[in-house]
Amino acid sequence: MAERKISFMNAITESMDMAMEKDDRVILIGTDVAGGAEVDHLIQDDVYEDAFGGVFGLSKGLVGKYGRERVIDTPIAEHGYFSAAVGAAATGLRPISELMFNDFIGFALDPILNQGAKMRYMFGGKAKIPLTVRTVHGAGVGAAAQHSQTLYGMFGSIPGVKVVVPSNPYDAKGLMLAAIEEDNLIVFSEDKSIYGMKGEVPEEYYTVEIGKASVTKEGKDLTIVAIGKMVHVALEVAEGLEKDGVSIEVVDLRTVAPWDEETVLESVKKTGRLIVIDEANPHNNTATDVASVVADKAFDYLDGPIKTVCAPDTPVPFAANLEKAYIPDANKVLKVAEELIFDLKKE
Amino acid sequence: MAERKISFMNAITESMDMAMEKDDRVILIGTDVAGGAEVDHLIQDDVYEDAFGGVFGLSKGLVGKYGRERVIDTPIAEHGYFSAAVGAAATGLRPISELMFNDFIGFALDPILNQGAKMRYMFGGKAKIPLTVRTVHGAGVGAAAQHSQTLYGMFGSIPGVKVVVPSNPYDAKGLMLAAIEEDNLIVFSEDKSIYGMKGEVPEEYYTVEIGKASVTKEGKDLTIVAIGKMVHVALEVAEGLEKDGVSIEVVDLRTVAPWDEETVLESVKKTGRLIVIDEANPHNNTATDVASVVADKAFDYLDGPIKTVCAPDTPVPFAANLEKAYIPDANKVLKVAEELIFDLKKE
Amino acid sequence: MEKKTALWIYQKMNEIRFFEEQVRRIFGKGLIPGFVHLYAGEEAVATGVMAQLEDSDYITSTHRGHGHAIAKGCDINGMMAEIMGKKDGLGGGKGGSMHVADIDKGMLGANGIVGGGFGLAAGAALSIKTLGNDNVAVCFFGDGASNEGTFHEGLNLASILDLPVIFVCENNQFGEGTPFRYASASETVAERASAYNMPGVRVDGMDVEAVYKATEEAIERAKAGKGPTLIECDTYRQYGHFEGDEQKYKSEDDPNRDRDPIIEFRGKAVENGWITKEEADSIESAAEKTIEDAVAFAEVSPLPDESSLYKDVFA
Amino acid sequence: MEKKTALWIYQKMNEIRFFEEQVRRIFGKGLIPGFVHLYAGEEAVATGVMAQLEDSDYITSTHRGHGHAIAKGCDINGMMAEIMGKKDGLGGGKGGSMHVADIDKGMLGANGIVGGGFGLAAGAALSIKTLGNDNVAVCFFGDGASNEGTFHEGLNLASILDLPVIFVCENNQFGEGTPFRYASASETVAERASAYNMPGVRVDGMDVEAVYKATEEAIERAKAGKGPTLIECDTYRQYGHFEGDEQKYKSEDDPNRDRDPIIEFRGKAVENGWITKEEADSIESAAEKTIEDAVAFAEVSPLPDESSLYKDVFA
Ligand SMILES: Cc1ncc(C[n+]2csc(CCOP(=O)(O)OP(=O)(O)O)c2C)c(N)n1
Ligand SMILES: Cc1ncc(C[n+]2csc(CCOP(=O)(O)OP(=O)(O)O)c2C)c(N)n1
Ligand SMILES: [Mg+2]
Ligand SMILES: [Mg+2]
Repeated sequence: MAERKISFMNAITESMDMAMEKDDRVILIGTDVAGGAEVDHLIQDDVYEDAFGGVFGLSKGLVGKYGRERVIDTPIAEHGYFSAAVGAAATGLRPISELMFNDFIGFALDPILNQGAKMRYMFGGKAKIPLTVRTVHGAGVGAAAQHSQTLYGMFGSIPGVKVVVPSNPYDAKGLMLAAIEEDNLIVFSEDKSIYGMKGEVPEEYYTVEIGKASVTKEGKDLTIVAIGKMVHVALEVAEGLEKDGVSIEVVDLRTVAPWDEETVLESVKKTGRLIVIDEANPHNNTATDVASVVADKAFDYLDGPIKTVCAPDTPVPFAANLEKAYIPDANKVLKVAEELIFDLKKE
Repeated sequence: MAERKISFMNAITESMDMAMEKDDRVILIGTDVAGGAEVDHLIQDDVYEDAFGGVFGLSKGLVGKYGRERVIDTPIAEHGYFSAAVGAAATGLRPISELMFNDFIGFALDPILNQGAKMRYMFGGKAKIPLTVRTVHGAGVGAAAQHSQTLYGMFGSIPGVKVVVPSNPYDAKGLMLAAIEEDNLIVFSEDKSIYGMKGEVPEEYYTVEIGKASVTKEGKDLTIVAIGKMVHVALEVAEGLEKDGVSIEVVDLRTVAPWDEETVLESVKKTGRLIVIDEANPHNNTATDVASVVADKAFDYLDGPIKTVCAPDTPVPFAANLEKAYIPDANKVLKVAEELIFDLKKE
Repeated sequence: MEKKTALWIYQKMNEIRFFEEQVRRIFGKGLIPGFVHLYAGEEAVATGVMAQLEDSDYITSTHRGHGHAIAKGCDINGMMAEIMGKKDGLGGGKGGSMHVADIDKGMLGANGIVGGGFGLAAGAALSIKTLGNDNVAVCFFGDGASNEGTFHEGLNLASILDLPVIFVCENNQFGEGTPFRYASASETVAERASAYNMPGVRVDGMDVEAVYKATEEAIERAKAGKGPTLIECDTYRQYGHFEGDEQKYKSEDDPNRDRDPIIEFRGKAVENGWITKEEADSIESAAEKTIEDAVAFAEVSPLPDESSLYKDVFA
Repeated sequence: MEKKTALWIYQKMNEIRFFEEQVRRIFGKGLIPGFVHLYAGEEAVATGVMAQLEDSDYITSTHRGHGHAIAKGCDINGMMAEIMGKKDGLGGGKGGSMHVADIDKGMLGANGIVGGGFGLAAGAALSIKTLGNDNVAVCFFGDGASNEGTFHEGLNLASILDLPVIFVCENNQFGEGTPFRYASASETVAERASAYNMPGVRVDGMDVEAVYKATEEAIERAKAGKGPTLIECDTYRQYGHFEGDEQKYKSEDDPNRDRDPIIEFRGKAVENGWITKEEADSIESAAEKTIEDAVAFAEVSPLPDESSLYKDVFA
């Protein structure tokens, strides 16, 4: 049987659909997750048509299938509905709450930082917060400084929050289903610029383990750890360097908090060299976190400096050429890799 | 002339007072920065007595001196008044805006993340945001999970924000005056558990350069980079190890974003060994950031793994014994240092 | 009011008051880390509301949460141990005064974040509605919290979704050291309800019966699917914002300053024949004893195991 | 209305409309990165308000900000270049459509964050008040933004401090695809003003004169130290939320759907003798030309230097 190929965004839609089908307690809440609430001509025989189905269209059709009781359009009031999602999660529902762009976290941080992430701990283990926060990060679509940030690292700094960043349709579906199954607060962060990317996705229900990185490509000379869209940059670099006889191992982190130390350390111990690619701004991000752990726990195995390739320490610029220069790409990684590869060729 | 000794908190009070005295455009805004607004018996001959002067008393007396037009009590509405502070800064005032506990950032992040930090960039250099955000971090006073976090690393991850964390009264005064002089958004984060610490503070107006670390103690075998209160832990460790014949260099980062790469790299190049102490939770924080830069730029000088000593990846617990176990201290640093010292003794 | 209800209310009022007096005493002795916000003086609100609730109803509370927790039926020994940071505390000593909680009792937690409860309560009500339960959620909040944006978002959301939630404002005239009349552009909190198309009632928060009745109506409305109600209870706190507060902002002529809701209720209850004097006396001494026992329990409870530091971050 | 004012208004209305039509056209050709939110249909609000303002007054704007920027006097060539991401843009191409700004003109920026302007405008008004200037700040916001907590916080703060600020709601009936009547528990935005002890007026936002007059009163009040006013302008957007929106949520019988504020104003202005037909015609063609020139200007403007990526993070 030929594997079915669907897009990254369709994989996510399908996973939400399956989770809602499977468990009545799963609800979806957010601004315009359906759209068109109370618009007469969008209601026919008690079935709802959506006006948006999410601004990116990822929840299209869900309100038709599950109704407005479970696909809840909210006022533009992120703090309010995120905090409602936490309250609902603590009392028996399993919400998926959508933050339209991760940049809007400035309006919804407390329900995550101080409530959802800490209730279980503060209450001595007596609360469960089965909440999946779906959000969208990343530059590349000309959306400028307030709609293009990469903030999963900020979420990842908070104890009590798990953060998942899928790089391909298969993982997106499996990680989303795993996230919804978990009794924890999980931020599921999607790179909007790869929504159209297609890949093989089984039709059935399956999960991908949260907390486990995947070795996308094996190699022996240099490890590139990458996150989300950056995995494809890593693969492009790997392909290029392979021609020069350098063998690259690509590790897709998949879960950025808590990330899979074991897989990363194992890879670096084998290759002795590490580059981490992260589209986040360069400080206090996942890349630096990975680098610091490796610099501690695999130091004796290192044959060269640890390199990180991130966005510069600036907001995301609007102009097309500047935005392109802002995002890490294969050229930038190759440039940074030179120092390591140079060492390599000397050996 | 004998130098005057005053407390960490008095140094901050004095610096705000001097800045307000010097420049009419400096205002202080926050919840209960004075307290007792419109309470008749606290007004005598048009002079105001404060009820709190800040919950920690750091702005005591300022409303009496500068009046309620410049020392502004706000409703409990952090987003509102932070965003007002940004608007005021963009239009001619130089506000000091107080976030009572850094933990409340969940109610005030957007004015920093998306407005204050980005306006200048988005507007092509045509805005100045001379705003000083005073806030308070740190565990150690039994204030539990929502009043004890160490979040300066989160602020530090945002381009367009400078973050200052003073470790002693002298720096507190000089850094605060420098912050208020700057035309940028500066987060000034104070560790509440060292408010009482005394130190020499000149009476006159002076500034300490933002962005410059200080080498608190010179040494040649091991560098300890530390932040805020952790500098004193570093000094304690240094003293202890000195007896074993190990010479420690202590670098007080002072500014955590953007931090002083030059001073840190120079020190590590000299000593070949590094420990970074940071009370923040262990991931995506300043310690890991420092470690990652050193693992890249000073790799060839390193004689051993880079160690970080941070709080565990948990919320701050309430119980006294647990809270004590949570905070990095000299014992924990010594334990971690062992591996490095061991190498050292071999030499 | 039924005798049973009056007895329950009087018991809980006394338990709360004695609890707070003891907390004050042992805090003064340095046995409690951090800071405590006492509920003394506001007992009529928690008990008046909770007399209408069942275990399966939810509440969200505030930094001043001891009274809510006791009235909602949280174990008093466990509360005292929690506040002292002991192993037998409701949260294993990991939360403390500001995070007393017991989800099984429908108590979703005291909250160190002012204005943190509006959405949480709306969310609990969303669970009730979605799961088809016949319950309500109650959100307690202060006058100061009414100026947080979360008030606006929570009330609006609850109203448009017709959620079974009741917003109970404890207007004790101050948020820390800032008078409500300065901080709020509206004269009352209740009048803001109209902006959310819900009833807003202002009651004498020193009068349990008034609170009790207003709550009854609000619950009826909520359970009939008509959505939320805002109840503002006019009250006063006996002590400072936190222990140690000089209270310079308080005035001789603050309304409610010289009232005590417990004394008032005792008078009314005896007068109306709900409770006899003897019953009242014995409730008082029993409550005092209950709290003394709780202190004794908490004092001998050990500190939590150090390993618990790392536990309960994730399920 | 004075002739001068009417001429100015009619010119700006036309410039805005032609601007948006051109933006729509070139966006369709793929010459503009990202997304654009068009102001077409709402011209009466920006021009009616701005006809009362001076350069030294401040405004905060929204994601739908082109109209505000033009009416506030921002350079139109610089705007078009900015929206196309060019070097000669007002922000050097680094901000784009959602971040058009010119602080020297008192335009504190379009804003990608819904509800981001309430506090900023209050802050600008705080500057005005503290520095003793005779100006006002105006905050434009949408019906959708009125449900953000920042609305509550901003209006309350401005009111208790008597700040010279005017909150102008552009109620175009929708926030993205969600009808205002669903999202808001209150029937109008204006009625919420009472919760902040300020006047709340609702005007026909398709009628420049109505907007103009309401603004005049609000400015008088603000400058007299009496504090803020909330003005709700009932309007409608001609196109989708952003370009590319299917607009499935719009109905045949949406109020204002078939009205055009520019045509209405032309009729009224000619009828009242404020403007002659000839003047109107020539304003229209001049405006069309101005915008065509702006497109030509922007098209030949180069992309920003790559080095500018790293500039202007700090002063
Ligand atoms: C978001 C947030 N802002 C500020 C504080 C600090 N704070 C704690 S209690 C309090 C006053 C609350 O006043 P009110 O809501 O009236 O409750 P009361 O203390 O009077 O019961 C403040 C400002 C906080 N805990 N959380
Ligand atoms: C804080 C925040 N939440 C959500 C959005 C996404 N968003 C952009 S415009 C918009 C609708 C705004 O509606 P309204 O305020 O009525 O303005 P209009 O678009 O109708 O002019 C939304 C939800 C955003 N930009 N910022
Ligand atoms: Mg109060
Ligand atoms: Mg709208």
